[in-house]
Amino acid sequence: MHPDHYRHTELPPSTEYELYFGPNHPGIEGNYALKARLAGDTVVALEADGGYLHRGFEKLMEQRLWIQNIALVPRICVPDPVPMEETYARAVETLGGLEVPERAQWLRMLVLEMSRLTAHLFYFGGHAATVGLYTNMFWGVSDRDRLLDCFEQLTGARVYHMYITPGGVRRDTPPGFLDSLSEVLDYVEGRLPKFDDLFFDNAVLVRRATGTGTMDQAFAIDYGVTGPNLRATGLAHDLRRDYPYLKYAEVEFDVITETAGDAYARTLVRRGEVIESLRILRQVIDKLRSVPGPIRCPLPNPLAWRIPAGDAYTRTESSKGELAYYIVSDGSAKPWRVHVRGPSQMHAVQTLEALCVGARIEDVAQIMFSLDACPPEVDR
Amino acid sequence: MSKSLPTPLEGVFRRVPGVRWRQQAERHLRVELSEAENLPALLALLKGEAGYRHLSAISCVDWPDADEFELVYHLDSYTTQVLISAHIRLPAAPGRYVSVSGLYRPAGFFERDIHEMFGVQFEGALDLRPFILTEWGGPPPMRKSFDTEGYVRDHYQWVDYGPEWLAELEKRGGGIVE
Amino acid sequence: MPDYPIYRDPPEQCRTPDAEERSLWGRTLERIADHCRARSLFVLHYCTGCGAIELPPSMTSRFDLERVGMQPMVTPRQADLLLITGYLSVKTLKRVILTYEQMQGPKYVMGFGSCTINGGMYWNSYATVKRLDQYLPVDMYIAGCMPRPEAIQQAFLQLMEKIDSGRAQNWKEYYRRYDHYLGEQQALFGEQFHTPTDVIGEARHYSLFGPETLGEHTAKLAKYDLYHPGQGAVDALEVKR
Amino acid sequence: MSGSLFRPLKALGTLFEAPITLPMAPRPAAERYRGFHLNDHNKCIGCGTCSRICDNAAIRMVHDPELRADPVKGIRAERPAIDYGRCCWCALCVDACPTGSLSLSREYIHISENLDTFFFVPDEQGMHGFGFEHGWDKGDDNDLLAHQRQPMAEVGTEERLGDMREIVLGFDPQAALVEASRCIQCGLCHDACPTHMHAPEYIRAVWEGDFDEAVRQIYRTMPFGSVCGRVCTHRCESACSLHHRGDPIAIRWLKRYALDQLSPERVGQIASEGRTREKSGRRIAIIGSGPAGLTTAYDLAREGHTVVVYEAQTEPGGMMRYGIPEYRLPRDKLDQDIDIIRAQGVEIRTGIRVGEQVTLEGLATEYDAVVVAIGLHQGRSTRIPGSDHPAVMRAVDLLRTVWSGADFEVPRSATVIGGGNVAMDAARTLARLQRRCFGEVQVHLCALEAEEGMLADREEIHEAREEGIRINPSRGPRRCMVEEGQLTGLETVACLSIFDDTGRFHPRYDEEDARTHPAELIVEAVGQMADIALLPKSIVEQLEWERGRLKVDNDGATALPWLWAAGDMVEGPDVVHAVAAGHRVASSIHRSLQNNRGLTT
Amino acid sequence: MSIALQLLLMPLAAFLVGLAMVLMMRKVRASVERRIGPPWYQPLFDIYKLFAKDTQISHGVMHDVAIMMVLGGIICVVLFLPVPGMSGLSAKGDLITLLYLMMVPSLGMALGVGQTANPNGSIGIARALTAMAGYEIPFFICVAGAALHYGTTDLNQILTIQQHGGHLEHWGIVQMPLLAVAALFAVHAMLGKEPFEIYVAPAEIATGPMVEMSGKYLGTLFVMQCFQLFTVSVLYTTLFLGGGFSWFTLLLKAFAVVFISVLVTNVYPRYRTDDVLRWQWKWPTGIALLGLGMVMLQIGR
Repeated sequence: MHPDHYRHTELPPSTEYELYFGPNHPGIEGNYALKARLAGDTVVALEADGGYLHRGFEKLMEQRLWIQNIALVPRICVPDPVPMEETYARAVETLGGLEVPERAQWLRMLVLEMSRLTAHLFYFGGHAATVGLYTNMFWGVSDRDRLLDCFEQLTGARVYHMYITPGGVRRDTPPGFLDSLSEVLDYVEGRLPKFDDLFFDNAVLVRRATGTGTMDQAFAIDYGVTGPNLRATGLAHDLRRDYPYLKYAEVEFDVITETAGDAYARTLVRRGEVIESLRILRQVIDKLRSVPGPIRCPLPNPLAWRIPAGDAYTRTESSKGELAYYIVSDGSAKPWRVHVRGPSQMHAVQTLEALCVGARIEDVAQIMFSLDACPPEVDR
Repeated sequence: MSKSLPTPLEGVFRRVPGVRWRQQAERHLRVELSEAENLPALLALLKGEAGYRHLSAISCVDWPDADEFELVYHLDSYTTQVLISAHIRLPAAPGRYVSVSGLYRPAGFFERDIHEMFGVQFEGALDLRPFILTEWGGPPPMRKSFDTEGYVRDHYQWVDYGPEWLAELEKRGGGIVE
Repeated sequence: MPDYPIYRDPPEQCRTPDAEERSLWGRTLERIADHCRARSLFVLHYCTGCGAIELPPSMTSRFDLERVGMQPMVTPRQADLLLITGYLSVKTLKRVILTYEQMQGPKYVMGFGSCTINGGMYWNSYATVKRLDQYLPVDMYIAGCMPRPEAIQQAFLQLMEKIDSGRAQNWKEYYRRYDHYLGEQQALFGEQFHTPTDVIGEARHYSLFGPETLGEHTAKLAKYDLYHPGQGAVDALEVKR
Repeated sequence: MSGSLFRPLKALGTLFEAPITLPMAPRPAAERYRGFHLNDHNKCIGCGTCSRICDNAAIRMVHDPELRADPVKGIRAERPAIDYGRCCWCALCVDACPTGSLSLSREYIHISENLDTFFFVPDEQGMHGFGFEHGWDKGDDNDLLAHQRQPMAEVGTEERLGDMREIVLGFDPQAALVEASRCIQCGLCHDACPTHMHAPEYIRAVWEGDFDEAVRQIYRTMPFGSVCGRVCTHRCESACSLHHRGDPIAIRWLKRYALDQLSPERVGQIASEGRTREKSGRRIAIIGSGPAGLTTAYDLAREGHTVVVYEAQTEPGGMMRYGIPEYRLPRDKLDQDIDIIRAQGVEIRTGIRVGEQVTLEGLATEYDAVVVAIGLHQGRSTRIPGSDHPAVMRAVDLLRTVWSGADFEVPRSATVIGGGNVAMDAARTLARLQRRCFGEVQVHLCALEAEEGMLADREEIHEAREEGIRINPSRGPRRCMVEEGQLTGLETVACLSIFDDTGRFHPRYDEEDARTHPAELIVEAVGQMADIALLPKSIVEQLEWERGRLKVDNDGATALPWLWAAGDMVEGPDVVHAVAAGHRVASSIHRSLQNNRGLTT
Repeated sequence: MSIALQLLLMPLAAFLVGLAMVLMMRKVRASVERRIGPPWYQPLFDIYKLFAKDTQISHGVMHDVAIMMVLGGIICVVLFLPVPGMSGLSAKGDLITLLYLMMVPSLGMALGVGQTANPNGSIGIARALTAMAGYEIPFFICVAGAALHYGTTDLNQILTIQQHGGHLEHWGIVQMPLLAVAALFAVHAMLGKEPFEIYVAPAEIATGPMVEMSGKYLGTLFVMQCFQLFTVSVLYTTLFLGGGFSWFTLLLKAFAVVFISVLVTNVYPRYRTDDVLRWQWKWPTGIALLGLGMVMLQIGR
């Protein structure tokens, strides 16, 4: 049909025009929007528009018991949920003075690194898809799925594990789990050369990603950039090494850095982290074979569990960067205030806005994905 | 109180009046400022002299009983590697403070967020337009005075299930226990 | 377990297709069309919530939905199936409604997970809507938080069955009961809310006009002079084109 | 780095590989998958913990009248219904389920256009009756409930034997807090309690540190909080849902703890809240100042009626004062409770025995209503040879003698016949007296029942043994041995069984296995009965009787319109039942008075 | 065969072959991605479904006209392309006519998309025209070279020359290998495949020209894709692979051309717009110029 109500609007002639990216746009990671002002193909200004995934987590958490919140937190960042659980649990433990048993600490590291692997594999796919290399996405997502199977065995769910609880973890490993996980890790490691062929060493990708969204170290620090994005500018800062939590001080791993600070460097850092994660995971598996013990410290009745008044700020190195929770307790059964500081809050708004200025329109999506911005983390 | 304060910090804390600090956790200092207006000076000194170039977050806490907002600035240094949380308190009315986004760029996001969620005004902030709650008509939702459940009840509907088994049960005198 | 048993709605719970007067030729074409529609579902590449995370696995190699003819499509114009993958914040809902109206009929809506049914995890959140069916006619719901790819797959298969048998006619409800849907939108977004799509005009054009297409809520559109500049009365909507 | 234009072509090798796509059929889920709920209805007690732990208010309890309900055992005819429009499959409900009846299955597909199908009551067959296996269920490692009771400090055996001090010391604040925190607020205790105490509410108040509120909740139904906090038979604890997999909450001790935290004055203030100040002008007489009588008096006085309690003994309290040993119930605590009742305007006239100083007929004319709550103060006898000897006493008499402070010659050796709590009280009282007089204990206790069948509480038996009492289970008394007019001992034979095949009391003995227990005093603790001498014959004839007990209706009303009866004489010995009966009688009287119905002439 | 019948059959055959090519494209892609891929009827069902949409949105008269231009243009191309047994209108026009006609769909798209007023569409069409500027130059050089080599622009004659004697040595690819290679690159870009797929680019401009297309409009584009695959591959076969004696050999060769293209497309990301131009003007154009030079040398000899 021909809708005859369309009112034709004459716009003043301009060399600049506006283009909406999202929220419904395949070049946007998640439900997020960008409003670009373009001159020709070049972005003159970019404005991020979030809130499409806002659920009011911080308010919801104030209304739920300490234990109930373990079900809520993983949903804040869907592709990498475990660091959310870990950071929350550690904050509660700090406030409540709970001691996490050793085995539980190793188990937590296990799921944390598994989660990092899944997030990075997902990321490779996402980054490749923004430049039209869908094959890599199909490979990455399916290989990630093998790890999700392991998650399912261990935690009973593929995506929302809700496995880490303040004081430890919810269940011990099922029989045979460590062996099947080792197999999957070998598989993932065996797949890496194939990803190299297809993706990392692909001349077209190198051409597109090199020099895209470049930031130098000073810019990165100024804009609060953290995680792999910061390491891609040459600063070897990793909370796992610099502020070690759990048993990270007892495992060997390298902090991967690159110096170029562009989309390609960021991808390479993540590739390196996949290898380091595999290395950590193998050490953790060895430990788990020998370290016995309880997997949770005794907890009070979940319905009547009060945490002493106080505040705690805990930080975790998630796959995307520095993830922090600021939790205030007034001594009651529910948190008084929870503030979630997701790394993407820095990456997806000001940094993205700044990096896109002067970029070509075809690179906006790539820049966003190369920052591995996670919109639900921004919106909460 | 721990005695081992990294050298640059000692000097910084001495130069800002009303600073009280204590070790909150391992490599985590809790700093309280009795006068809120001294905070920018403290931040400037920390950034300039102690290498605190990373503003990790600004958290806001509503204390309705005291009629105050607490602002917590979490700072980290890539060299000293001691986390600092600086606490200040503002009267809830008028709920105004100065922006530190000139000093720390990330403050731009956090101040915008706090303005949106708590209604705190930051003078000189980069951008205080709504970001998340662009479609929002209610009061700042993170304030303790905001009644979420009441709001939800007024604006949305839940399903009123009527499955067959429930109808049968009600016929027999049973039903949902409220 | 050799065969994984799967629950299906008893057929009487589904609506029967409208008994339309059509020639045999027309009916045959429609029958083939339904078959093709079922086997060629273009999914809108838009994920509203957490469900975004289980959709890539469903669409990619391991569960490969192209096997049954499904492909992601980038814009609402091209898509047949709108997936509401989880919670809808009010802000997103507005975009979803715009998107839905841009899609061309027959179009289908599928609700993923608890959040679309009764609010799910966010049942007491100030920011998300609790019931999807208040705002859009929904064809199918999947239980889960999140539903696994297999569940998603089965849901698509069941939706295909439904389309193939001509029972997936819910999209017409949006036209027939537009007043109701507009009312819900206005309750949330304010009385002056309107979308650029002329739903009423389309309803008339495609003979999808129903007794509830117009009502007290659509009357407000005329009052706000949205559809017919200059005419401005509710009667204007009744003017035969 | 510039990459290679040709290496990507190596990826085309997958053209020669088989696809990794899985078959269309859904895969079976992992062993501990969190799918749809399963619930074993035989194990489920309808406590509703799942619905309270649920994040999302996704679980609602539904009442099904066809299910078995048993408040005493702590079973409600309710089962959880799950709303899959809310559920997030976190399995906290499973982890928190006190019985372990709830679990999640490996079934994960439910697709429907009908919203009503997303709300259902799970059973063992699962959502669609396909009988999927258990996924995430109650393992050893994921239980969220604390199953161990906080230890209760007690006075050591040596110290406590020397005097009558209270054995149980009560919780310290930390232990009380932890114990209170274990409560999952299911309210099964409330259902099981004869007087329906608001235990979940006061436990919660204790946990919150709000003792005013705790006492307020206790006084809603219980004017004898301090007493019941010590000697209650705690049916609540047997019904406690935590009892299925661990120790029940120490509900009794928490009640005691709450009351001990406040000064008697503050307790009195709280108890007086909500009392009617206007006088109704009605007068009620209550015979007996035990828990039943005083509870009736308390309730009626709070309603503004004039209440006079007649007590034969010199002090009020009935069995609480003259039956329960002081080491279990310190008298100052009893006095505290009674003082608060007095403060409501109840007048207690002690030392007045109805039938002697005043008559029932007299009361009937003077008052608008009369309540008989005279308890069971007459002991039963074994009637074995020699039981008429003066040194053979009934336990109630012994206890009354001792606790009223009357003269009593402590025997060097004593034997108690009976295996109930009264027998224990008698034996342990004697043990203390012997210890004080002679420095050693020589008390035997002969129970007809075998050890495991003994009616006394386990801890009573345990503590009695600690105190040096020799407990002889399965001994049937044969005769009291009297030499030269002096009682020397009790001869018992082994008891093989107590009941015959039809369940009637008919003990069988092994006459060969006879034994003698030395005894200067023999105490018979084999049951009590009411002393109904106060009732004139004319009235006795107008009343209905059943097996020697006065028959009353649910509200305690007798066949006479002005006469009510309550307490042990109606229901058997138990403080909390007596309190419950007191409430019922009081409200019945109050109703009758309001309706001006069936009162005395 | 009467010309009227040919005019009916040629588009039909082209359409069916095109459908099969689309299917192959999707199957190969699935295989590279390690999955099964669509069933055989999928391309047909997609098109039928799109045409059976109940509601359609048109953005104006130009939008409607343009879409007919797209379809009409591409059908015309088919009619001018000789296939075994049917020469259609090829006698009435030559290679030059064909090349002009092949641009009609793109221009039609440009007109139609312009009216949808969607910036993504406009950017897309701008990119499509830019890409055209990229690949048309080497392609024209190749065609010119071939025309020079064969000494004619008549496609039927070109076919006859190559099929002379039935030997490989007369094929364009043997005679003019450099031009054939350059033309293959250009054909790849013409089909809009990665790394030269710049005008659909879902992640960048949301499928560009197709962004506002729905129902029949999108269906028409799908049909056009079938025709396009057919025409481009058959044209290449005609120019360089000796055409086909029979439908069997023609299809074999045409499918091979498409196959190479779809293989490559799945393992490369897309270039930026300027890179596409740079690449096309550097490599294929350079090779084509070299090839042209060789052809000239051959002729001169």
